[in-house]
Amino acid sequence: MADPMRIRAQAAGDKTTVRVLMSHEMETGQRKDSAGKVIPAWFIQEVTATHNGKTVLTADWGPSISKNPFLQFVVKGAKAGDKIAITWVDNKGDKRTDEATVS
Amino acid sequence: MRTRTLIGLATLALCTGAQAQKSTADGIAEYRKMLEDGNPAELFEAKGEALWSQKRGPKNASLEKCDLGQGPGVVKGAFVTLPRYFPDTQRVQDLESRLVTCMATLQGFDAAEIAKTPFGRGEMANVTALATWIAASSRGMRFNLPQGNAAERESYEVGKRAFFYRGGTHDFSCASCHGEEGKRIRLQDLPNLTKNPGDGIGFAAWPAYRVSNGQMWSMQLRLNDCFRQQRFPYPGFGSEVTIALATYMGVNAKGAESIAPAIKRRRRCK
Amino acid sequence: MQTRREMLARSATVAGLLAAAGFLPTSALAAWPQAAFDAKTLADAVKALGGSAPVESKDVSITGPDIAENGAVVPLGCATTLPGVKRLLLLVEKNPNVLAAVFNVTDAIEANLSTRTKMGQSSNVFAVAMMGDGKVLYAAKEIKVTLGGCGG
Amino acid sequence: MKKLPLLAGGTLAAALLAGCATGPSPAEMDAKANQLIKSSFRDQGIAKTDRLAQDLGQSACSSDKAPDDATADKIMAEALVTVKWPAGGQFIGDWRTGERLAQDGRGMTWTDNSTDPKSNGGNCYNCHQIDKKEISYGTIGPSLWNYGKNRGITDPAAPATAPIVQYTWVKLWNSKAYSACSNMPRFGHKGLLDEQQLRDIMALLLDPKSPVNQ
Repeated sequence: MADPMRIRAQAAGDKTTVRVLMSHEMETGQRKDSAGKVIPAWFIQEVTATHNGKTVLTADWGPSISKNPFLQFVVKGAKAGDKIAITWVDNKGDKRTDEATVS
Repeated sequence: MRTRTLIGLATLALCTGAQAQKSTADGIAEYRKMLEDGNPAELFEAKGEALWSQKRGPKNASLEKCDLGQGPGVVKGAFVTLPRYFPDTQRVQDLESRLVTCMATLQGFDAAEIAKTPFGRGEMANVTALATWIAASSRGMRFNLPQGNAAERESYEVGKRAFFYRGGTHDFSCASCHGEEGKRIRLQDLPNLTKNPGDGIGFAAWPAYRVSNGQMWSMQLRLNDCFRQQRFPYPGFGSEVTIALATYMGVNAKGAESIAPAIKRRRRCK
Repeated sequence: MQTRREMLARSATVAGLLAAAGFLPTSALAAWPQAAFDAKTLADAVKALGGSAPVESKDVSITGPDIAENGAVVPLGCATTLPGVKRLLLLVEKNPNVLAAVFNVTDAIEANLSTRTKMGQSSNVFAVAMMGDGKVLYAAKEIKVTLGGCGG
Repeated sequence: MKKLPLLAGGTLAAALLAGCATGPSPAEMDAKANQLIKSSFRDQGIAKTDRLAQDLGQSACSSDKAPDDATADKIMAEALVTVKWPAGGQFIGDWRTGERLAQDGRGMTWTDNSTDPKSNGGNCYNCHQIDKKEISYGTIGPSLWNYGKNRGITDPAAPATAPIVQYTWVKLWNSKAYSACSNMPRFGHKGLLDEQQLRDIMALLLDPKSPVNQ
């Protein structure tokens, strides 16, 4: 199973900045191993962010997002104690969801 | 030293059009600053923290009773006092070899088997994650390795000799690159590790996340790759020389602030 | 000083719980836009996403370093001050496939997102805003990827 | 150096564990360190543990103190006689190949497959500035920009330039001939680069047409 994400969600006024680190290889499918064999593509394709259960952002990613991806966005109206959840799904169908409380 | 104020990502969004011409050094400093917020080392920290309290291994036990030198279970402050002498094993141990001892005695893992595992795989990857979290728990603290025990003083003396030991096809020692002030390999600044090189530099920066390959590098792996580039044979994981070198660098770094786990941006030598 | 660790909001693992409760919003996602991610140019990628010809605009901004020491990790941001944006895109002109990310923006977030991308070489990068009224606006910036040294 | 009475092995260990103030002598520490260095490494690929065996030039330069003058002289004299001159007195090769070798830092590690010099680079830019167009250069060694020009070389084959040409060849073949504890690898002596590769690096430094001498 995939390793956990790190989600930081910090409120300032009526805005909450969310910073996410995801644990993923993000293999492009264009690299070769030492034996010259192509390493198959393996990358996060879809990312969803929710605020107290309501979807606020969806994203489609390609393999050129860096390994162990970083994502930052700002949620309007979120306040301390609210829940921010992030879900990713990769091209092999693996998925992972983690949740953080706004501080 | 550069005194120019670094621009954060958010501010940058407002003033892209008005950016003046910057020097290469300023440009690179700006790039480094951008990467500091959101160091993927945090992912390994989180993994290590979870592993510490998780019941695992043949004995289905956690590591919460592991003694890193500050008493059983005490994590904060341990990193900046390692390597040190441990009475139970009767040897000086660095963080990683001590973790393997705890995994063997508390959880029932085979220590020799872990030591043989390549970096980044299996239980060795878990040792690195644990070391990352334990290092992070001492972030901002200053190095202060104990030297009260004769074995600790001997470790320092062995480490010093290993640091200057020339060998291999190229006659290199650690000191060939890290024995003088203000030297570089290509564009890479080389810390002088025969003294305190400053806060967060050299010994005080590892474990570190390397953006070039997206890997978390522990001090044992850092030393391993130094020896590879020195054209030496392969140092055993947790071997006497690697621990003695860590003692030498750690004692020399007395007073330096730990920033580990750091983020390193360099490409590897080709 | 408080350590950065202590400031972090703890991200609890709730994958199983959310999935069991039927909260995983995967059904809300459209299929991954394969054709757009196969595109070799900015215009083709936008076209594959159903957009019209992109027009350069000062109301869209692209952020990133002037120089990236390591092309494996290049921080990029895209933003617009205009209301009514539906999608923000990030693209790297000289990558084998230009499109890096598509962000489907809602009113609940600001139209300002950042991530990190790989860059094989020095290149232009683009931020594109696909607007609700069908307009497609973009901004460009050049980023140099240095060869760097070794060690460290 | 302070001489302390020798302790038997068992007593030494006991004294250490007891935290006794009497430590081992520096010479005993040297012996102990050497033994621990030998036992800490293993063979991996082409990098075998015999690489830890030191010759005089390595062992005498393995501390923070320089060797005494007599030892240094001995190292330099022994190094000088190892130098093999190039076949046919041909010192100068192709500076383009030399530049490529100077850029290449590969070879002889445990992740390399062959010890054949043909698979090695010269590592030069890691430590030296050479062609000014390359901004990514190291500073462990001196700048070699205008190396030949600064020494007045207009024709490397002219008899008048022989001392400089020969000096440079010796420096590349076995740097210890001129500096007992030089940081520079002994490229010829240790078989890191072959004769033709050394000629090409000679050309990079000495050929008036080389970008180094513009």
